[in-house]
Amino acid sequence: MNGAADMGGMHGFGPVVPEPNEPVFHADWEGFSFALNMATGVAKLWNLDAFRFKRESIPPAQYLNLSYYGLWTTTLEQMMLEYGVATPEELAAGHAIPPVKKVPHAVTAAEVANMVRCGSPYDRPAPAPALFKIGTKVRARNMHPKTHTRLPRYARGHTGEVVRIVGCHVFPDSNASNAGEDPHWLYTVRFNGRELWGDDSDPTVRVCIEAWEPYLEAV
Amino acid sequence: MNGGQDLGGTHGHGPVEPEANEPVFHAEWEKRAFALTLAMTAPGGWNIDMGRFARENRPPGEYLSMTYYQIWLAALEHMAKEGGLVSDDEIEAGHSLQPPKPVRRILLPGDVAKVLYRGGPTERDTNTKPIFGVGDRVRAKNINPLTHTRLPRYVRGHVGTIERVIGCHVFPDSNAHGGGENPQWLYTVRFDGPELWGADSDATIKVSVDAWEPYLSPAT
Amino acid sequence: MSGHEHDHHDHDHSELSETQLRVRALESVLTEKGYVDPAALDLLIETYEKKVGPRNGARVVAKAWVDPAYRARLLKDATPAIAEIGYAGRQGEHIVALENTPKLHNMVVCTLCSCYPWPVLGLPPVWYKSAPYRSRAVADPRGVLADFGVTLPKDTEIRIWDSTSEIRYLVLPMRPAGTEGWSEEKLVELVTRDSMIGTGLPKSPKDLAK
Amino acid sequence: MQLRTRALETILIEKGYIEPAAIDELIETYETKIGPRNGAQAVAKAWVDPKFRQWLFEDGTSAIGSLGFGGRSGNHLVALENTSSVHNMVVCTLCSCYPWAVLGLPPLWYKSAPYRSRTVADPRSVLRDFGMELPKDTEIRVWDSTAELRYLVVPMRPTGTEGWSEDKLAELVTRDSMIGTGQPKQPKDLG
Repeated sequence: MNGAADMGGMHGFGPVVPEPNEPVFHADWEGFSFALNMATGVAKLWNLDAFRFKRESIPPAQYLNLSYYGLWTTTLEQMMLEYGVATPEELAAGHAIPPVKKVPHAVTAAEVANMVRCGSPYDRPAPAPALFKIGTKVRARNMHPKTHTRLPRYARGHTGEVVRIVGCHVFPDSNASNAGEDPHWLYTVRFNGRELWGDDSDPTVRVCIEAWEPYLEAV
Repeated sequence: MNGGQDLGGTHGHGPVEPEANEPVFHAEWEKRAFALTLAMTAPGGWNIDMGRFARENRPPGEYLSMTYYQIWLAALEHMAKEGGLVSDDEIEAGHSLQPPKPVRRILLPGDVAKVLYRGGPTERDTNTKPIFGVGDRVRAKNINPLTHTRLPRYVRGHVGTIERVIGCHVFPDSNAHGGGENPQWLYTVRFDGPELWGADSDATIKVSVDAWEPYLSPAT
Repeated sequence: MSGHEHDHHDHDHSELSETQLRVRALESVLTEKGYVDPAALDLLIETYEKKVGPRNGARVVAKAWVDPAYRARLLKDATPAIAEIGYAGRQGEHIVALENTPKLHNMVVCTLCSCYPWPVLGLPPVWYKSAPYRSRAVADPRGVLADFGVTLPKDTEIRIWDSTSEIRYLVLPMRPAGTEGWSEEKLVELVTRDSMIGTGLPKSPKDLAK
Repeated sequence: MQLRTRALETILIEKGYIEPAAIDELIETYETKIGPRNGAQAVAKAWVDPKFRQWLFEDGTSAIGSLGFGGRSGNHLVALENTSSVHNMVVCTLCSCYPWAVLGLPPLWYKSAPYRSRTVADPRSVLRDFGMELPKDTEIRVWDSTAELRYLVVPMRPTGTEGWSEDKLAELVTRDSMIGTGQPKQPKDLG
């Protein structure tokens, strides 16, 4: 979707302001927001792409005014409602409302350690050979789905070159809508800055994105 | 600028919600903000393009969470301060603290009807000829200026057809930034929906935008 | 939550009163300095609140429905044709009239701000200036029309006019059936504001009877 | 937001989806165990050990794995080599993808709208926000990590560090130098 999350090339946000000696979390609740999202991820209540889609679906005016972990907490609330993990009454009360049906197995500290160590790989066996080779000139498709996609708007319609074949991976556009993993080949594609931003832009800039095969067409 | 104002084709803003029997203004202050903005054009000496840039030139999150006349007011304050007509401490105090700056003219009640009727035509005489004619295929240039432009992001890089040669008009990209009126030929360009939004989009849609000649190149 | 974020709904009230105070302060400063004349402000407000509004456009449309020569002049060069009836000026210096036909429906938006033909329609409604309308009209006009309860035949061509520059557009809707022999005055009653923006259709004789 | 987050935690625990100890473990892991020291070790090793360096650029994931780092947000790690003519910078325009395994959690500025919007279009101005100016003809490669790969920039080894131990070199490697928004410290910076 062309939501507020798709920020590449937007103007007006001001300077980048690095914070000296920045703490990992700026408040206790940020740490909890982070950990709750990780733990619910391990519990496989939903997939990561669906979570991302929910997060970027927050109306732009709200998205742009929420802090980073404010976004996470807001998204988690909405996911819990959508997936039936909690009711609006429970969110309002701040407690589970009886009768509480306990799930058989909670995420444990040991599983957390394992998740941190192993991650959750998204590579899958390839259903077909890769269409493009390193060096192939490709154009990012002009597409504007209202659903989740990882093809940034600024790259669409522009021509670049395949510089790496990453492998065959779960396709977020499909997975985010719970329409299956539908794995596709994933490539790194390099664009010249001027191709993306016009003749007045810095000629020394190159931008690399990762693009699944359905995002690309041969030139 | 690719700011919060350039909304064409962005998602997630929700449904359009028409208000039944909507009043012209929703609060007393909106009326005042509106009238002040119009009345200050004369003493302020700024033009419409400067005004538009003053409105759009703010963080997108701020732009999108302000109401319409809040944005007008913020832009008016900004321009009045930039022009040295008012200062922060005066707005804070709610009163004039320093003597006024001499201005060329102000809007008098007797002139309101006349000024509104005259408007602000932007067409200018020229001895140049338009490069493009009706039916020509043109590509909207891929430009991404940090300054004011009237070429929406969603048409950039796309090919359309000239459907009208409008005339030679003040060029906002210059006029907004003290670059003078720099008049340029203005065209209406029509784009097919699928050209703008991809093969999956509604094929019955055509979108027309008005584009100044510097925004366009011949499509080959 | 960190300091820079806020929840609109909670703050709407205080923000508005804060804005109210700021406007008052600015008006006082500008008046005291002699940059603005309060009587001129009142006149400006009265003009757009009471005098200029969609009735103007409705008269233009009704005249075009009954007078073929006027219709031709309007479609050829709308600015002088509209001035004939006495409407002109600010935000209407260059007006183009767009003719709806059974095969073609026109819709007007300004994706970059709020350009709108003031002399014929007055000031735009809030929805016209809102992010939902400005973002979706160019890409998903049928979805927007659905928000207004309007469904067009699938094969109707929809032309969106993104009025981001100097031209202001006035949609000339189709004359409703069953209005043969009606006076211009009576036809005016059928012409809604939204039908001249393209987000609605004119009323039908049946609607008037209600 | 604090109350809302606390409410979610309570509900999830009461329903048995998570154990409180797991939450504490997660927070502790990312607050104290995983951070840019991991990446700095890898970079320092690449500076002194040509074989490791080659391995790191050929297969970043395995090379990093050999140091004991890997897993979440580091399953497909690509190391990017800065040279005197090419400077690499990493961003995620769509959200906040970041190589957690080697750098920990991203700083606020990395997740902020200014960084996400400007880095792909005008990286030099972003570098200026960090007080950094590159030669005009240096090629800047921006890597928008919106999918599966996570990138680690391997900065150039500072001069005047000949014969230094890996541990001492690691002190020079700043987090920002591994994102591309900074340079490593110089020997004189260490005092």
